[in-house]
Amino acid sequence: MTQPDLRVTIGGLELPNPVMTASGTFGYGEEFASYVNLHRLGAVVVKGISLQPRAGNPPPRIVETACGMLNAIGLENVGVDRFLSEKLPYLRRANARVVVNVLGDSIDDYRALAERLSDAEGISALEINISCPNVKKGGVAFGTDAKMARAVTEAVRNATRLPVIVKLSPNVTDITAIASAAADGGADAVSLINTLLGMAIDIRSRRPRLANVVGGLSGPAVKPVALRMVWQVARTVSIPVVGIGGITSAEDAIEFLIAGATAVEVGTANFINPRATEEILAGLIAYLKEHRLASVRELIGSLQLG
Amino acid sequence: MTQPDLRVTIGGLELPNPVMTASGTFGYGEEFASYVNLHRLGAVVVKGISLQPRAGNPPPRIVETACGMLNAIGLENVGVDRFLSEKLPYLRRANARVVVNVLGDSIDDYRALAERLSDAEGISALEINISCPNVKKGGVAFGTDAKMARAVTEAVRNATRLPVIVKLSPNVTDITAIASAAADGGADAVSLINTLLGMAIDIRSRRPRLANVVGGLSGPAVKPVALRMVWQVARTVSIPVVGIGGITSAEDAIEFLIAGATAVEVGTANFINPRATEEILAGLIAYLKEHRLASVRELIGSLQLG
Amino acid sequence: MEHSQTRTSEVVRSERLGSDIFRLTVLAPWIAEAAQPGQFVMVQPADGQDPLLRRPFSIHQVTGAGAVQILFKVVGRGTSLLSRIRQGGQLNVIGPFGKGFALPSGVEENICLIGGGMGIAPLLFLAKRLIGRSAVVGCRLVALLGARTGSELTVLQGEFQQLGLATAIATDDGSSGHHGLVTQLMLQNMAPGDAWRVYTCGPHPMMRGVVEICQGMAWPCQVSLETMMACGMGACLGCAITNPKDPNSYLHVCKDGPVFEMSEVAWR
Amino acid sequence: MEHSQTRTSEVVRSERLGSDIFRLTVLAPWIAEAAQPGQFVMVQPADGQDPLLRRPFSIHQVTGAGAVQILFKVVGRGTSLLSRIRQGGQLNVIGPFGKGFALPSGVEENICLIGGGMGIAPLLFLAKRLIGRSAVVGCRLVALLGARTGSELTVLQGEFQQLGLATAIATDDGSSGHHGLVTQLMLQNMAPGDAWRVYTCGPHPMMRGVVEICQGMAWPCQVSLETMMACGMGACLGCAITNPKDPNSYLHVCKDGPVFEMSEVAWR
Ligand SMILES: Cc1cc2nc3c(=O)[nH]c(=O)nc-3n(C[C@H](O)[C@H](O)[C@H](O)COP(=O)(O)OP(=O)(O)OC[C@H]3O[C@@H](n4cnc5c(N)ncnc54)[C@H](O)[C@@H]3O)c2cc1C
Ligand SMILES: Cc1cc2nc3c(=O)[nH]c(=O)nc-3n(C[C@H](O)[C@H](O)[C@H](O)COP(=O)(O)OP(=O)(O)OC[C@H]3O[C@@H](n4cnc5c(N)ncnc54)[C@H](O)[C@@H]3O)c2cc1C
Ligand SMILES: Cc1cc2nc3c(=O)[nH]c(=O)nc-3n(C[C@H](O)[C@H](O)[C@H](O)COP(=O)(O)O)c2cc1C
Ligand SMILES: Cc1cc2nc3c(=O)[nH]c(=O)nc-3n(C[C@H](O)[C@H](O)[C@H](O)COP(=O)(O)O)c2cc1C
Ligand code: FES
Ligand code: FES
Repeated sequence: MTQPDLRVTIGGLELPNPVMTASGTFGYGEEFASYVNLHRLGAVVVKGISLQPRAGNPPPRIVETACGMLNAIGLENVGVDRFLSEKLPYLRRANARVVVNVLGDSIDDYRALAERLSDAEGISALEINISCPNVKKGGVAFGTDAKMARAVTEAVRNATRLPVIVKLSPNVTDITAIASAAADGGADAVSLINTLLGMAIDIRSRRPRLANVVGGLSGPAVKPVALRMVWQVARTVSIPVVGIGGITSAEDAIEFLIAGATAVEVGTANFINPRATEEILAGLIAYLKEHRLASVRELIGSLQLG
Repeated sequence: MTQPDLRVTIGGLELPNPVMTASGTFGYGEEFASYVNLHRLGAVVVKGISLQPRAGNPPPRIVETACGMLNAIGLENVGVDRFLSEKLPYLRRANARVVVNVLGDSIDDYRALAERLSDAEGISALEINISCPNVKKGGVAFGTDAKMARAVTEAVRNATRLPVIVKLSPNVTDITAIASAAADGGADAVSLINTLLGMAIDIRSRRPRLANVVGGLSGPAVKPVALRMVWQVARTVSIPVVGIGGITSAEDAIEFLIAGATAVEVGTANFINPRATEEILAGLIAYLKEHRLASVRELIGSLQLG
Repeated sequence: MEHSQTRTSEVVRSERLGSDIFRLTVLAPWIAEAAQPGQFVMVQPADGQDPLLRRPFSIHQVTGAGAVQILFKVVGRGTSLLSRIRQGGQLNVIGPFGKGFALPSGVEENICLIGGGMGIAPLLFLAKRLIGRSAVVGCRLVALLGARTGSELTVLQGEFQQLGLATAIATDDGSSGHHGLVTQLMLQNMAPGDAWRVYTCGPHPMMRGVVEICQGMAWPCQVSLETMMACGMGACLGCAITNPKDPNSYLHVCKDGPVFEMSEVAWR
Repeated sequence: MEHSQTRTSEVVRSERLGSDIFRLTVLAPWIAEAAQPGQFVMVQPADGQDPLLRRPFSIHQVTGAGAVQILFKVVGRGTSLLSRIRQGGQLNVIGPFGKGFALPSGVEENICLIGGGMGIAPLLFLAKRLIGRSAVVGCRLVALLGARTGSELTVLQGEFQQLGLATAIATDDGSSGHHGLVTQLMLQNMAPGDAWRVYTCGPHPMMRGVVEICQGMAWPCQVSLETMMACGMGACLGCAITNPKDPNSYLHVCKDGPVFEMSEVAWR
């Protein structure tokens, strides 16, 4: 049998295959270069970048939970300038397709970041992390309010020629409403889910296990919630959906594709198996062959109901 | 050292200890009687009861997930009449404190159930499951809308002399708003969390693993989310909070108490270890002794911040 | 109030009966004493939370020494973990659960046990309970066993024969016995005019085939079903199956079964 | 592009060095060849997802035959699972990661290795790399080892001595060596006027004690730190510690360390 066709398109961005990395779990790519051929991945989504460098939260920042982990990294990053001068060149040399995850405290931040990154060579798309608190609106996350989500999306949309992927927070009553708002605001795609807000307590000291008290839950534990949300959103919006959340194996990735995701991002699994992305890609190819599917696109949204 | 004082009070209901069972995971109590002394538990919360018997959803109804499970039982139950005639007598003979979890499709259903159960002997409190879809309002769950949550609570409050515990859904943007609405409506306590909405797909058949497509996620996987919500709600409302979600060990239960829960309910863990509740109680007593706490009430809400 | 045990038990024997078929013998006198053929146990494949839920297994045999046996095929993580347990290891087993096979009240019928794959497991226990009875009046006691390949049946067939049962086997690959389905053995071994009582356990399509024949011959037949189970003890309501007698309710395999009269089951 | 391995390795030896102290020897030539003292590996305690994350362990020794050793104490589920692995078992180990001990550029100093508890682990590897050097000019090479109780040190002390190091030990319970803290051994074994270079690994309070003395004596000192780690390779940013030189940034133990100059660490 010939090799199945793995290409997918996310809002004008053609990817050789649908396996991407999730922001914040793959560093700036270079960290994994001795395990994974970066060029072979669908795309590398880098750690969230802000206008100014951020130190992040005080430690402890991570704690393991049942089939998952909580993190309160606090969006530590080198800032857009150092990203462009120190991190991007490596990714370009490695011939990776680079998606830059961006974050800000205000709409102006997002707009400025989009402009700045649009001028750079070697960036394939922007992923807008709207789970951050809007400091101008009293700290309510952009991603939990449809109006704010739309406003951020519009601002970025108008500031860049790059494909815009809006990354949704799962900590909402109705994620389809936020997804629709992003689509209305001009997003080329949505990606979901970001982490679920969680907490853990040290019963000996009676203190939170994270200095930040609460943190984001990721890993296999969240997969059922993520898959449900991806399915709901894929049925609602007409733009492509990128599935994220607990993907550890090819089987997991295939579930997301069947639920309607056009591509997937692998997150926490990279920590446990730094070759997870390549192995998931290999498993996906094997599945397509076994099921005699000529193209991965036949799988996308192929869930049979009733 | 003398035995620590384990008594807690939930809205007028005094319990000998804070370890209860979670609705739907302990049958009608009798199923566990050869494993657990029902009288020794804080209370037995029975499977959700509706006015009429319900057949529930078609199979498959359950699927295992990473450190959790999805269920779409569909609220199968014997109905209030058979509950009173066939199930309650056993629990009374076993000297269990009985909390009846109730569910309806409309406010009238909830009111009628509350009236009916108030007339019966041997019921200690009602737990109002507001995660059900409101059929009169197009199927939006009562528990995802603060106004509807308040209205249900008020209706039940006015229909019964029993303590009213409102059980909250975690599938919301801001659970403190729903908790406050329940408190404003006259709830004596809130319990949380019910299950997180999730999904799983069989990649061979490309069908949902649950006939109902989506189901409720429970078990250790959800514990971090549950604990975070309990902490948020306990800081917000002045009525007692009952913590639920992934509690498997005494350590888990203690985390919820420290976060501000006055009592806990043990759910999915009963399936794995039918003696889980008694073992959690024993572990709680051991912890209180080890930490020289004379009363469990010293633990409740004792989280140290900063 | 009876106090059922939840502590772990010692594995006193671990056998490999085929490339992916294993048998564990576990010391649990409180289960062995109470067990009836057709009942099952809930087994925790490993400590920790992966996998989270217990796994149901038919009681394959009980011994006078208070041991319980399970026979299983490796199909996923839980059974794979179980297959790695060696003699001297620990296993957490609770039970017995469910409604087993109803033994015939009289002894005047011929009895046929029909097992496919791991569905053979409960039939050995059942055979032991039946031999005493049928010997009395010289009725026939037959076991028809099906498997993918012959090697999977060698040990088991021997054990049924040792008990004195006439056995016939069928294999998917024809490597041993009849090449084909175990149902095809029925008419060769069970004279249509005779009074037969049938007990069967195995893959759903196989049992449907057995039931069709039994319905045609008006032979009473009991079937043992499998569903996903979270608790095994009637609490989770996860093990529902359609109730052909009442479309407004479901049966629950762990409590109403796993053994049902063939008429109680909807055989689409 | 170098291609680091992620496949499982064979456990060629499993030892118990104390009631809850174990040592595993794992065949992983690609790690053994690249490893520097003070670097660590990330170990998956079991297949499956409980526990989910890998566990960091210092490289305790490497052998010419391509084996890597870890030495650990059972403190939770991960280490408990590791303690059950026997010779012939499999273990998934990746690495080496991190910045190890900077070896002295000259050979003219006396060197003291100070280890507490499992902090002793990386010092044996370090000692092996140092012996060649100090032998040249006859400088002193000393190991000061602390533990809860004497039996935990028997094997390890013997191995340091075999390498030719002068060793002294301290135990919390006084069952062997000095009854008290390992820091109290420093002044007995290290003449204040001499030029010493110190390498230390152990519980935070112990290392703080060592650092205080080194600062007082102006002895250079390197410390090996522990934090929670998800990835071990600089990707998760979970292993942050305060940067005393820049309050607006954090250091990352897995990449900037685990070994730091004592001046790089905030010693509250
Ligand atoms: C009453 C009863 C008695 C049983 N007796 C035996 C027996 O004697 N010997 C034997 O080998 N098997 C028996 N089974 C089936 C056995 O429970 C499953 O093979 C086992 O749970 C699979 O676990 P796993 O972790 O290896 O596989 P998983 O990875 O959990 O699943 C592998 C496959 O098995 C299916 N499966 C999982 N759990 C169940 C379940 N509870 N029931 C049916 N299918 C399931 C899954 O859908 C999947 O297709 C019995 C099941 C029931 C309900
Ligand atoms: C660079 C580095 C090198 C290490 N080298 C060794 C070594 O050579 N020998 C050895 O015995 N231990 C070493 N450790 C500590 C070892 O990683 C932990 O003991 C182990 O992860 C505990 O796993 P567990 O599942 O048994 O315990 P858990 O149940 O996860 O935790 C038990 C206790 O250990 C703490 N803990 C868990 N993970 C870590 C961690 N990554 N770092 C620090 N504390 C942790 C927890 O907070 C808890 O108090 C090292 C740690 C680091 C960061
Ligand atoms: C340590 C860590 C850091 C993360 N940092 C970011 C980030 O900077 N920007 C972002 O959008 N998501 C971030 N995420 C969320 C992941 O990209 C992903 O959405 C989430 O972890 C769920 O996927 P997973 O379960 O596969 O990890 C982070 C997650 C983890 C675990
Ligand atoms: C099989 C099953 C059935 C349930 N049925 C009900 C129910 O009838 N009413 C209700 O309020 N909650 C029901 N729940 C939710 C539990 O009471 C509990 O809120 C949830 O499972 C989280 O707790 P856990 O993680 O400890 O299981 C059910 C949960 C399960 C797993
Ligand atoms: S398996 Fe739980 S009710 Fe049957
Ligand atoms: S452990 Fe992940 S960055 Fe250090």
